[in-house]
Amino acid sequence: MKVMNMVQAINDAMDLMLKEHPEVVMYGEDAGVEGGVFRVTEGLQQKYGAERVFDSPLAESGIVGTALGMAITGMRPVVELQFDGFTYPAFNQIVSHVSRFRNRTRGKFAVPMVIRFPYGGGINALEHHSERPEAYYAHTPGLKVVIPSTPYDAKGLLISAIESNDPVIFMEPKKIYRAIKQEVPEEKYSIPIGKAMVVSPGTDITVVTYGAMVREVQRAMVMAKKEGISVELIDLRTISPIDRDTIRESVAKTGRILVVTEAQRSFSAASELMAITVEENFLNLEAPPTRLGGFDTIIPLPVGENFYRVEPEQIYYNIQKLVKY
Amino acid sequence: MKVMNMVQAINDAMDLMLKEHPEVVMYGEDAGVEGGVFRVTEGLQQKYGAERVFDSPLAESGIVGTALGMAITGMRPVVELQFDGFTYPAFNQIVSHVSRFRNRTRGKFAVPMVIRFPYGGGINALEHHSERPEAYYAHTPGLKVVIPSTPYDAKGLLISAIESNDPVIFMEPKKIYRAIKQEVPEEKYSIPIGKAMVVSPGTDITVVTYGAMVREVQRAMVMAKKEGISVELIDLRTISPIDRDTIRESVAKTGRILVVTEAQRSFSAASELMAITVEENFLNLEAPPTRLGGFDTIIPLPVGENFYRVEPEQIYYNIQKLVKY
Amino acid sequence: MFKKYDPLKGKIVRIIDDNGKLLKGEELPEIDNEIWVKAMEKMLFARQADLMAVSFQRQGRMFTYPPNLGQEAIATAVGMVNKEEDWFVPAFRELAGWLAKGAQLHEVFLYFKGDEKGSKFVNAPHLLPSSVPIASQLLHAAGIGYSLKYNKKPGVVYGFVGDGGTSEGDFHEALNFAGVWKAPVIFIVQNNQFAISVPRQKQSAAESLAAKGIGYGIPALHVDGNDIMAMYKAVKFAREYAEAGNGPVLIEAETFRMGAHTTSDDPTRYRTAEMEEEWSKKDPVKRLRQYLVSQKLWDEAHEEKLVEEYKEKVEFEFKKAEELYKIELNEIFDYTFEELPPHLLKQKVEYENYLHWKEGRK
Amino acid sequence: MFKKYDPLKGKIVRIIDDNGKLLKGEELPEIDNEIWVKAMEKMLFARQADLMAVSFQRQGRMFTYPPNLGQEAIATAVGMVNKEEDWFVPAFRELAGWLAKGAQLHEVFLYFKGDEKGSKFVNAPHLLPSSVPIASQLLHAAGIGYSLKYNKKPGVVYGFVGDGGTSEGDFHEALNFAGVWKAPVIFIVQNNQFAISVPRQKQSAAESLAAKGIGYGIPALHVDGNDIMAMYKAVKFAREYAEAGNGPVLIEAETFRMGAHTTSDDPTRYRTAEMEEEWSKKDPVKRLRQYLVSQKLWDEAHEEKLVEEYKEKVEFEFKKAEELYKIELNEIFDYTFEELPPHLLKQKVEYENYLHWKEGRK
Ligand SMILES: Cc1ncc(C[n+]2csc(CCOP(=O)(O)OP(=O)(O)O)c2C)c(N)n1
Ligand SMILES: Cc1ncc(C[n+]2csc(CCOP(=O)(O)OP(=O)(O)O)c2C)c(N)n1
Ligand SMILES: [Mg+2]
Ligand SMILES: [Mg+2]
Repeated sequence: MKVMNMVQAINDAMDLMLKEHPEVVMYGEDAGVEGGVFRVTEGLQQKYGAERVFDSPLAESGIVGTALGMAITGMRPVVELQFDGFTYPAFNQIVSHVSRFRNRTRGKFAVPMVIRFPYGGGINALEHHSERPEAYYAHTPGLKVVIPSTPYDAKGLLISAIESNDPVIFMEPKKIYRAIKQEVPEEKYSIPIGKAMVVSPGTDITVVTYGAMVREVQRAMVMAKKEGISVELIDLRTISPIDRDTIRESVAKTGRILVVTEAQRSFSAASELMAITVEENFLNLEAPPTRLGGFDTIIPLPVGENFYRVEPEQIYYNIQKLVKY
Repeated sequence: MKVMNMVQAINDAMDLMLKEHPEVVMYGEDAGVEGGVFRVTEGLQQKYGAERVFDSPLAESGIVGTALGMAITGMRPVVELQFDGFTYPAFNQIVSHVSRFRNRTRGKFAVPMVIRFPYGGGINALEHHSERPEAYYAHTPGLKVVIPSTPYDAKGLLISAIESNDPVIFMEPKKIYRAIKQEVPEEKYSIPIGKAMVVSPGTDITVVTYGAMVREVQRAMVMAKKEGISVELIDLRTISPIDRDTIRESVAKTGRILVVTEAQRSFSAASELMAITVEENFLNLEAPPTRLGGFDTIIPLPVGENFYRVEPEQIYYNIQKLVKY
Repeated sequence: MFKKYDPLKGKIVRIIDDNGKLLKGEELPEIDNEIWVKAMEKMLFARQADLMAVSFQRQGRMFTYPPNLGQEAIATAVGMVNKEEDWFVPAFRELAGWLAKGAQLHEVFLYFKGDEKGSKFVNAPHLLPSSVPIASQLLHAAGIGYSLKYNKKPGVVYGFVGDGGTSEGDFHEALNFAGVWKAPVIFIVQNNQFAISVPRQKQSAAESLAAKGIGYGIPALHVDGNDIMAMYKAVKFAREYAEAGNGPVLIEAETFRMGAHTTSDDPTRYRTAEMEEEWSKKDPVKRLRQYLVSQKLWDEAHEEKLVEEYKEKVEFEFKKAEELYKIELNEIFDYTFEELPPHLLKQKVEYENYLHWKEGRK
Repeated sequence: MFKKYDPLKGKIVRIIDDNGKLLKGEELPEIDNEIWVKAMEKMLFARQADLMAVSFQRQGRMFTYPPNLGQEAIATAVGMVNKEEDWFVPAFRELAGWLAKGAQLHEVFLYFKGDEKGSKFVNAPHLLPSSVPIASQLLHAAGIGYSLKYNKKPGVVYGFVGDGGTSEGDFHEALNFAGVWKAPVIFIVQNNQFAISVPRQKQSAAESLAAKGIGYGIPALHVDGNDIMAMYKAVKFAREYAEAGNGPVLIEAETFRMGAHTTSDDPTRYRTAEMEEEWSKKDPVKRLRQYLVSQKLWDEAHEEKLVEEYKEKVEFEFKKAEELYKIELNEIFDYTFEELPPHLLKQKVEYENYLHWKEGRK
């Protein structure tokens, strides 16, 4: 096995898929010659040619809408949008078409495509470069929404996404693009979409999170452990559809749940997780399901990100409060 | 007082605002000469001239983006998007600019504009004409989101929206555009944004809803009453920001809450209301907070709308289940 | 052809005049006259279906329907040029084209009655459904164009849009992508003078919509869309050009929607009777009829007989649509994803429980 | 001017050559030579600020910054033509223009250090902040144009975008709206040959970006953007044309980004040293310098002295930015709405409780 960071693991997944499936193509702004602004597609054009991996004009609706045309004619496009905040110009194509074409045509046309983009905050970026748009896409029927938290997961989930016959929104936590290194098999493997993972079992409280926040929760768990609190950590992996079973079983055991997200908290994935918990575990609950996320303010520029960002200590603060409840 | 339906009440509000504020202009596709496809702006161009009420090219991003330019230079544009499903091409302008310009410029530029559009299902329309996009906009910091349920409220809320110095997304439940008639004062009055209304007090269960579903809940309440169940009905009026106080007080009394929405249920306004309830009323709850909404499927065409639409009997079914819980 | 009819010089492709007579300096396309007879039949059939659709709607047997009346020559000409390998990407006002591509009329009726089965077009693998969000479909056309090129498949894509649709950002992005990719796409703007109530001049200050091509390096033709011969000539030329690998072509087809925008629209609110009358003189069916009559290939009695036949056929197809018009709960759930995920199963089961309870109360 | 320099005929507005010499058949703008000296000073200052910004970034004292190097003539020319009543709608690479419009350099630094205060431009009421979502700002420019017209106010709007930005749907919609409204907007495309790594030819198959104007009925000029005299002439003409009520103008300013796209970019990945060298011969500062020297209005010693002054000034402004660079929790909450709504107050209080707890643990 090779030690890889998330950028390398994603690149590796795409490399394998390009090799295995001639119907896979990849494009986006700067995705070809340059290999993407985060270098995630680096080397792929050189390896597979400019017909299969290429630069597109600067137009996100165009990127997604043309990919749909390819997908319904037997190809498997994997498109890159340059940042989370630049998925919005493509919103109409995603919500009105990508998610609906199968249903609209009663299964005549499937839409096997992946829309990948760097996700979330924490890199001291300009405005619109630190968005957390998962709730928009998770609220949209017909889309699967995936956010990996490790190189290993990123590779396995992306392979599943590319081989899925449904469209997948694949968000890559940019803060940990290169921050976590891990042994990753060089061969093909896949991780199922729609299944959460119990990262570490525990008994006092369930913490559900995903993406870059998994690591932050793990840091909080070190503090909790010192105080003798046993945390069960669930990495959601797939935001939609949510794996209700894993959450239910965990909360049935712990009686307490804290949801941690990077995103603003209202009308969010955190809201949904709280709703699911009361639906599934009403009688088990020993404390109110609680969410911890960004404020419902505009995401601040770097000078204010420290206030906005959920930090390990803050996660621990909420854990201990809930356990004491 | 005059008896008005919602179309007339909204028209009346706009008429008053055009008269009172020279900085108000109105435009949208077919909004001028024709008075809009639902005739909501009927007669206004004739009365105020084509500089103030006019047809725009067919481009929603264009409509919203230009309105922002007007709003930050002292005007108060009220734009019409033709249907709920055609707000998505404007998503980037709404989410990346309209909601953020005040914060981005630390208050130098305010964005006093209203984006109005017909909302929701129930009129046997083509695809994309029966969308329920409130969660997308409510999840977006910096926007206020309003959905009236009566002609009286529509007028008072729209006047508040037009006079607000913050951008307001104003969704008009098209199913009841002409279905409810009511006495409406001809003079100016306003209803505050951000306040819910207790439509009818009750003791056994709180039902929270908004828009066209208010009437459906009222129908269910007739069935409930027969069985001796006392329902407290709350019309949310403003989806964002949600009036937590009114909900908290009600659930503190009833111990039970059913949230009814037209929209698909996951990652939705219903999820948020459930989350709020556990945050505010955890210790009062006598039954699990419950939501009833559309399926998380693509919204069906008319042939399937009967299955998708939440009907009074179904609301009653949930009420009685919760009360028995 | 692009030189002879340069839209930037105000040139319009037109072959027969308003009375079906060959214009000076023009030539008839080199095809058998019999083909025009067939084209006439197709236009007449589409028109009959269209007129009856409006009346079915009036009878409350169908929901919103967008009449094609007056615009039939455009999609009919595309149908004539079309080859099986070509892809057809509709807006929503190209009935004759859908039929040429393999749509069954009852499917069309099903769609406008509000039944998803009507978008499946089971006999037409290369036909996309109507696209409601204006202009969004042109990007799909560009993508299909790339797909054909990438897979070295023969064929071209016909992407339709209205005059109003040229204002949308997606129109721009689609033409730009297709231009950069040199994708085999023929973009056809049905300029019927109005977008619902908004006249063409309020839509864009461009002198012609064909002029927009130059912004994408795409050659364009401005065509009299009510002259089926001109349309045929333009589309055929464009098809050859695109299939040969030269890239996309933009065609602005000048026409007029003689009916309402949809069955819920009232055109008297925004256009004059004079305008309608003026355009009725250019009716494409009338023009081809006059040509055929002058060639002794057509007569009134024949047409009357045909129309009677067509009425029956349309009636038959509509009945079929009415029979097929129904849905089971499953169908709402089965196509959101390839496989039903657990949360949707749960929602279905809960709903069935409710239905069961409801049944029990009766 | 639109006739003489018709972009559809391949004409480009250019007045001085790469060595600052007047071109045959061209005339210098009729303004005092002193004005070119001032322009030179402004370009030099902007360049100095820009170069130092890059080095501040390298020192880790600033985040991402998009260098203007090589493109200064464009925004400087706009600054020369600009009147107080005009509005300036930036993309993000027009430093000299922002300064001309009243931005203080420390505000610019604050912005690129990631502080919202840097977008307030307290002394520049008619200057908008940078717009990150490419091309979206052009719609704001069109709307401001309508606003000026509606309110019968004098002035025009300058809306900036890059070559890459012309591919976005919002570019299209903005030009189309402005065209229909005959709004007084001057759209300025800084065609610096690349959108990050993507060369102009991959962006559009159009022969020139100026050619796009015709699709909106907007007259266009294709200008040598490294020739400040040509830029001045074009913008001045456009301003008069637009202010007189004739509607918008599109200017394609041909230039070259001599630096990286931003401080996180590495241009060697996508362009050759030859290309860079070729363009360095056309450096706009060099060209104006050569002109001024030939007129005996400039010399090396003077420039050196100025640059020293500028360095100090920039250093001073940067220090000021560093001093101002901070934020209180309130500021995050106070500008989402005009008044703080209850749910945000609740979030703030909860957060303060956490901070308090955290403080207590230490
Ligand atoms: C994105 C979007 N906006 C608005 C509408 C509503 N709408 C339906 S048809 C139409 C006018 C279309 O005009 P045009 O493109 O000229 O086509 P025509 O109807 O004349 O064939 C409008 C505004 C829509 N379907 N999609
Ligand atoms: C909508 C959107 N998509 C992508 C980006 C990322 N991005 C920032 S600058 C840039 C290239 C812009 O190129 P161009 O318009 O030519 O301007 P230049 O940078 O050359 O001045 C891109 C793709 C963005 N900011 N906004
Ligand atoms: Mg039209
Ligand atoms: Mg550029």
